Formats: sequence, structure tokens, C-alpha cells
Amino acid sequence: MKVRVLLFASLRERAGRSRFEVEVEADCRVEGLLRQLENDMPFLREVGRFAVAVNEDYAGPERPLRENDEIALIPPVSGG
Amino acid sequence: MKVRVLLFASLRERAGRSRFEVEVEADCRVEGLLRQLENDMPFLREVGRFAVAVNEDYAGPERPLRENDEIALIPPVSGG
Amino acid sequence: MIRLTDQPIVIDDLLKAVANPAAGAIVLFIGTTRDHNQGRRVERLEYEAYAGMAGKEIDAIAAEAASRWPIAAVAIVHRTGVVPIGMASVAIAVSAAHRAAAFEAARFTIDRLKETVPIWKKEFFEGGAIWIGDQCGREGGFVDPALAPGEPGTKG
Amino acid sequence: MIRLTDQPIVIDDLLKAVANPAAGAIVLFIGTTRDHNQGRRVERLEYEAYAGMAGKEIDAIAAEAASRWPIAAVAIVHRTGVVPIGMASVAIAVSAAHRAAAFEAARFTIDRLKETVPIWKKEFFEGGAIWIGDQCGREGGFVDPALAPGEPGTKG
Repeated sequence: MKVRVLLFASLRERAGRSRFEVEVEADCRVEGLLRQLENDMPFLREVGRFAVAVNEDYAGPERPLRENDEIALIPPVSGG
Repeated sequence: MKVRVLLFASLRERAGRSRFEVEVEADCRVEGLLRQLENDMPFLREVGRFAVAVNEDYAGPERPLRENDEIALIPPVSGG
Repeated sequence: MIRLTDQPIVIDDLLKAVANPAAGAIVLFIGTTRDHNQGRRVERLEYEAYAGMAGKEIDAIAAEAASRWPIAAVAIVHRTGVVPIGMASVAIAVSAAHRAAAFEAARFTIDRLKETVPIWKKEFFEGGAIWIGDQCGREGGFVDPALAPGEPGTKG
Repeated sequence: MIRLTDQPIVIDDLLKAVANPAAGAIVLFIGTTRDHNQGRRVERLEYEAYAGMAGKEIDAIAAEAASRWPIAAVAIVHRTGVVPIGMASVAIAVSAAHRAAAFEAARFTIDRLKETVPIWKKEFFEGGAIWIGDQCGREGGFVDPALAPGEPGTKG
């Protein structure tokens, strides 16, 4: 199934893109998606510390994904 | 010697005047002035609780007065 | 910056007064006239000041805030005369590099102002009027004939 | 009330948004771009937001503030894009019957906003640029090549 990935701030710049789609297994969870993304963007491993949101809510690594979910990788926020 | 007395807020309304001069002894202190004022304005005794400023600074009862001092009777403040 | 005015307070003037390129935070406090107090329906407040001394006391508070916190600037304006419901009677702006100092200094400034600055408010409510502050003394104090049992504070 | 804007923040709009005849206190916090940070001369900040989620998170913070303190209203606006020195990147207004609640809720709101709302600032300084926040992680994180050793926070 397809999910949408969003990248922001330093991650966006590092990746050179802000959004893309990726094909994942039907039973994929957040942690599985991250491992898959690391193949393509090994710098995600170095970064070490970012949060994940699924459909605009913070989500843990066990969160199951569904078709067309929007997954955002969220580096440490610094608004204000 | 003469000193000037200022009244504010409830004290001003009660006295029906906001400023006047009064003749006091040369060695008069704040507490002496207050006793003298109470003769004329016995309600000052009931009020019981107000601060005094001499020449725009808070002053205690022992503060000596000088000719032309400006003494303000300051009921509990409620600005803000 | 002016300390007392009998005109409506212009908030933008305070913000401009504390603007500073080294500041990352501005905290503004505005005290406004509430439409109720202690169960009374408030119609308006009227403020009276011992003007010369009030200005000096306000300056002293500003100086103390600046000595106790690393702030860039502080501006304080109090209105006198009638202040209708919803309008500002007092405004305090503080700028600082960091927000903690700005918040703490602003809070200190309004707390201290209410304790020491010779300004008095008379509350006009349905059925009477009362000088706020007189009633909180243990010894009683006096009030206008028409009024309900009073407690301090018609303001934030 | 809008939550995010790429235009200069209009403070008066926030004050109007929280105006309430039952309120005796308004506390306004403004975060402005400082001209320095950690010894670097800052030229400007640039903010990026995950807009949809940021709006939801801001709403959630406003709701939490309203549930924890007896406040009348809260308004929150964050600017995105370039924010020049001295300009506001974020503004928060809280009205309440009493000042304690207004101060505490405003402080809570800006603190929480900085923790949870998906907005990022890039600091452009003399000689480089850095995404603020990346550097505070224990695991390091990465930074643009040109930069000095970084610490969090260019803002109040």
C-alpha cells in the first residue's frame, strides 16, 4: 500500500525534498517505515532524534499504518 | 509654621476638601500633625488605617516636619 | 514615557517604548475594568491619583524591576478618571532577551504597583459606589452609604 | 482566529480577540527576533511549519490552557517565513477575570508551544545558518557546514 511521507526543516534540506510517496507492506508500522526510509536516506540514522506524526498526530513506533496515511518526520521543534 | 495637607479618595470625600494649610508647632512630627487633624476631622480616628507621605515619600510617625512640607494622607491604595 | 494619563491608554505606544533588537520577548499586562466584582454589577471605575508621588513610585518600581531581572526595558502607564467597562486602566510592557525575565518582571511590576502607588479606584455599581481598598483594613474603614459589603479588587 | 500567518502579526487583532467585559486582566506575550544568539550576530530567522498539524497542536494548547486556568479567552498566532530582527514571530494573548490566571496561562501556552508545535526556525547569522533545535539532542544531529557550535533558542 502507499503512504505519504513529509519532511521538514533540516530533514527536508538534507533529503532535498519535502514530500514523497512510498510503497510499504500492508502490515507496516511506523518503525518499519523508518527502517525502510533509512535505506534510501542513511542520514536518518545519524540524526537519531526526531518524532513522527501520523495524519497530524504524534505517533509511537508501534502505530500501524494504513493506505494513504500521511507520515511526517518531525525534527526537534523550535517555534516561538 | 505652616504645612500643606493633601487628602485623597475616601478621605477627601469625607473631609469635603482635598488640600488645605495648617499651622503646627515648629518641632511637630507626623504623629503630632495627625492628632491635631483628628480634632478637626474626628473621622480620621475611625478610619484607623492610612499611610502618610511627606513631600511625596512615604514617612513614618516620627518624621519631623518642616515649614511648607506637603503631607498626604494616603488611604489603602487600589490602583491597577 | 508618560506614567499617568487621563486619556485612553495606547497599547502600541508601550510596545514601541520597550522595542529593542536585543530583546527576544515582550510581556504586556493590561488591567481592564470588569463588569462585575464580588457579586456587584460594575458600571465603571474612576481612578484618582496623587500624581506627583504616583509618578515617582512608578519610576521606582521600574528601576527595581530593572535591577532584579535582566530586562531590556519597562514601560508603565496608568489611566486616571473614568475608565469604562472593558477599557484599560493600567498597562505594563517589559522586554527582555528571554521570556522568563520578561514574565517575572511584568508580574512583579503590577503586583508592586497595586501595593505602593498612590492611586485609588472608586467602583460605581448598581445602587452605589465604593472606594476599593478601604474595606480590606482590619479596622473597618468607611464606605458610601448605599453600598453592599465590600471586598478588595475590581481588577485583574 | 488564525493560527499561522506569513504576514506581520497584528497585535491589536489578538487583543481584540480576547477582549471580554468579564476580564480584568490581559497578558500578552510576544516573541521577537533577537539580533544575537549564543555569541552569533543574527541577521534574521526563518520559520517553517507543518501547517495542518501546527494549527491542531495550537488549538490543543489553547484548550488545555482553558481547562487548567479560569481564563476568558486565549489567542495564539505564529508567523512563518522570514521574520526580521525586532519583529514578532509569535504572539499569545490571554484574558481572565484575575491576573494570576492570565499570567500563568500565557506562560504555559508559550512554554508548551515551544515543546510540541511542529514549527522550526532557521537562524541566519553572520557566516552561516543553522536549524535551531537540532543541536540540543544528546545524539548530536546535524547542522549546516558553516556554523558555530549551536545551542537551542534564538528567542525569548
